[in-house]
Amino acid sequence: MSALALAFDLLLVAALLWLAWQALFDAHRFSAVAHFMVFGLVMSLAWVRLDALDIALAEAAIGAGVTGALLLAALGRLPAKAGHAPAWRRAQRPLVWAAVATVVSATLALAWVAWQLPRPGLAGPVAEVLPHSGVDHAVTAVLLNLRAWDTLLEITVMLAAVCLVWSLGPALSPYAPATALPGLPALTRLLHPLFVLVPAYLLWRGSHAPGGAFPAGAVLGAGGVLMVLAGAVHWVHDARRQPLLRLLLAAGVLLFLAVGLAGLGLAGTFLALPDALAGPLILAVEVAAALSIALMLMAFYLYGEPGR
Amino acid sequence: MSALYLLLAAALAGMALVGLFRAADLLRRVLALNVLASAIFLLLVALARTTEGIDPLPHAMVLTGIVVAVSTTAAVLALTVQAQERRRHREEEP
Amino acid sequence: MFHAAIAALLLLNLGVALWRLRRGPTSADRMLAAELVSASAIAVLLLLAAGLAQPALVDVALLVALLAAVATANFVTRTWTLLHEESGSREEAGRD
Amino acid sequence: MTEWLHPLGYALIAAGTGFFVAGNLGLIRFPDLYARLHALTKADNLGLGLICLGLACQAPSLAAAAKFLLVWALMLVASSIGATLIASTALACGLRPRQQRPGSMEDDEREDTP
Repeated sequence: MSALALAFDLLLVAALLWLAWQALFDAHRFSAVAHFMVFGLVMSLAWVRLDALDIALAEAAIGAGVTGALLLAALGRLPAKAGHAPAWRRAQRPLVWAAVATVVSATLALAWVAWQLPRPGLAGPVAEVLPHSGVDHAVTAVLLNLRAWDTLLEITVMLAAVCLVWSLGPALSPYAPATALPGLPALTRLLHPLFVLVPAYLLWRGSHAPGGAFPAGAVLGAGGVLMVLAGAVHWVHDARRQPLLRLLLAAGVLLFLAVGLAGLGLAGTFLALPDALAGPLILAVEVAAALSIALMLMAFYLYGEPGR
Repeated sequence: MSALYLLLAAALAGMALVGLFRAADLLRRVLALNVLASAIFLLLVALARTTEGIDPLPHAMVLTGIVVAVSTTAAVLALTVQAQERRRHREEEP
Repeated sequence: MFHAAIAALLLLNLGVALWRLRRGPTSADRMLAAELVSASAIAVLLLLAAGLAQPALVDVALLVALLAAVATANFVTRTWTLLHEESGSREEAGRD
Repeated sequence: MTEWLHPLGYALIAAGTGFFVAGNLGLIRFPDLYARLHALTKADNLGLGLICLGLACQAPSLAAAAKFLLVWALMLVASSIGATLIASTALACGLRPRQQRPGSMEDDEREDTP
C-alpha cells in the first residue's frame, strides 16, 4: 500500500511540475491558460492527498472553476497575438540560473525553518476550545469564531476588489458567440437546480465536516456566471436594481460587522461570540457570506460597473 | 511524504518567481502569481500535517488565501482587459 | 487496495491528456484535454472516496463535475468568439 | 445482504478502466477535433459511468450509491451538451472535419497540420 501511495504521490508531483512549467513558459497564451486550469484540478487531488478536504473543495470551486472562468473571459478580450515572452539573451543566462538557485534555496531554507517549529502546532488548543465554538468542525470553528477577524478582513478585501473592478468603467458587453448555441440555455436550465442545491448542502455540512461558506459561495457564484453566459441575468444591469445589488454585495461584510459589534457590546471583545448563540450566529454569518461571495464573483465577471 | 510535497512547493515557488519576473505579458504574470500562491499554500498545508494530527489553523489561513488570490486575479485581469479596451478605442477613433 | 491501484492507473493515464494539452493543435483540443482531466480527476476522487472510506471526497468530485460545465460554456461564449475570427485568428482555430 | 454485489462492482470498475484507456487512446490517435470529441464524450463517459456503477454496487448505503450515480448523471449532461457547444463553435469558426478515405498515404503526414 505504501509503495502504491508513493507512486501516486510521485505521479501527482510530476504532473504538477510539468503543468506549472507549461503554464508559466508555454509560448502560446491559450495553452498556458489551459495548462493552468488543469493545474488547479490536479492541485485539488494533491490537497486530498494532504488530508486538506476543505481546501480541496475550495480549490475545485475557486481555483479550477472561477479563476479559470475569469481567465477564459479575459482571454477572449485580448488580441490573439502577442504574449510571446522574449527569449533569453546569452548574457542573461548565468543571472537566471543564479536567481533560480537563490529562490529554490531560500524556499528550502524556509521550509527547513518551518519544519523545526514545535509540532503539532495549534491542533491541541483548537481541539480544547472546539466545544465552545458552536460548530463541530475545526476549520470552520477557526474561520468563523476563533480567527473570525481574518475572515472579516478577507471578505472586505474581496469587496474592495469589486470596487476596484467596477471603478474602471462600465461593464463590457460581451462579443457574440461564433454561432447560435441552443445547448447553452438547456445546460443552464438542467444544471441550475444543482447549483442551488449543492451550496445549500455544503453550508449545512460545514458545521460538522468539510464544507462551509467559501466553497458554497464559489459554487453559487459559478452558477451565476453560467446564468450570465446564457444571458439570463438582466436585472444586474437594471438601473433601478442597483441599490439592491450593492446592498447584497455588502451583506456579508455588514452582517459580520454587526455580529462583531454585538460581541463588543455583550462580551466586551470585538467578534467574541457568546457560547449559547455561537451556533446560530455562525450559520447566519455563513449564509450571508456565501451569498455575498457568490455575488462578488459574478461582479468580477462583468469586468466593469453594470447599469452605467 | 510531506517532504515530497515540501520539495514540490519549493520548486513551484522558484519556477513561479522566475516566470513572474520574466513575463512581459500581463496575463502570464497573473498565472505566475497564482502558481506562486499555490506553492505557498502547499508549503503551509504540508507543514500542517504531522503524525500527531492536523493543525487546522494553516488550513483556515489557506482557505482565506485562496479567496484573496481570486480577488487579486480578478482585479488584475480587469485592469488588463480595460487597458486593452482603451487601447483599441484609441486605435479606432483617430 | 484495488481502488487505489485503479486510481493510480487513471492518474498515469492522465499523461495522455497532458500530451494532448501540449500538442493542441487547436484551442478546442486543449479544452477537450482539460475536460478529460476533469473526468479522470472525478474517477480518481470517487475511487479514493471508496478506497479510503472518506465520503467527503464525493463532494469534491461533484464540484469538479459542476464546474467542468462552466469552463466549457465559458470557452465557447467568451473565448472562442467572432472577435478572434475577425482579427485574423484562424491561427487561433488551427495553430501549427 | 448486498455482499453478492461486490464482485460485480469490481468487474464493473475494471471494465470502466478499460473504456477510460480506450478513450484516451482515441484522444491520441484520432485525426481531428470532431473524432476526438467522440472519444471523450462516449468512451470516457462510459468508463466513468461503469466506475460509478461499480462503486455504487459497493456503497455502504443507498444514499451513498445515489450520490455516485448523481455525479455520473451530471457528467453526462455536462459533457454531452459541452460537446455540441464545442463542435458547433468549431464548425462556425471554419474548422473543417477531415473527410478522406482511410488509408491514403497523406493522412498521417497531414495530421495536425491543417
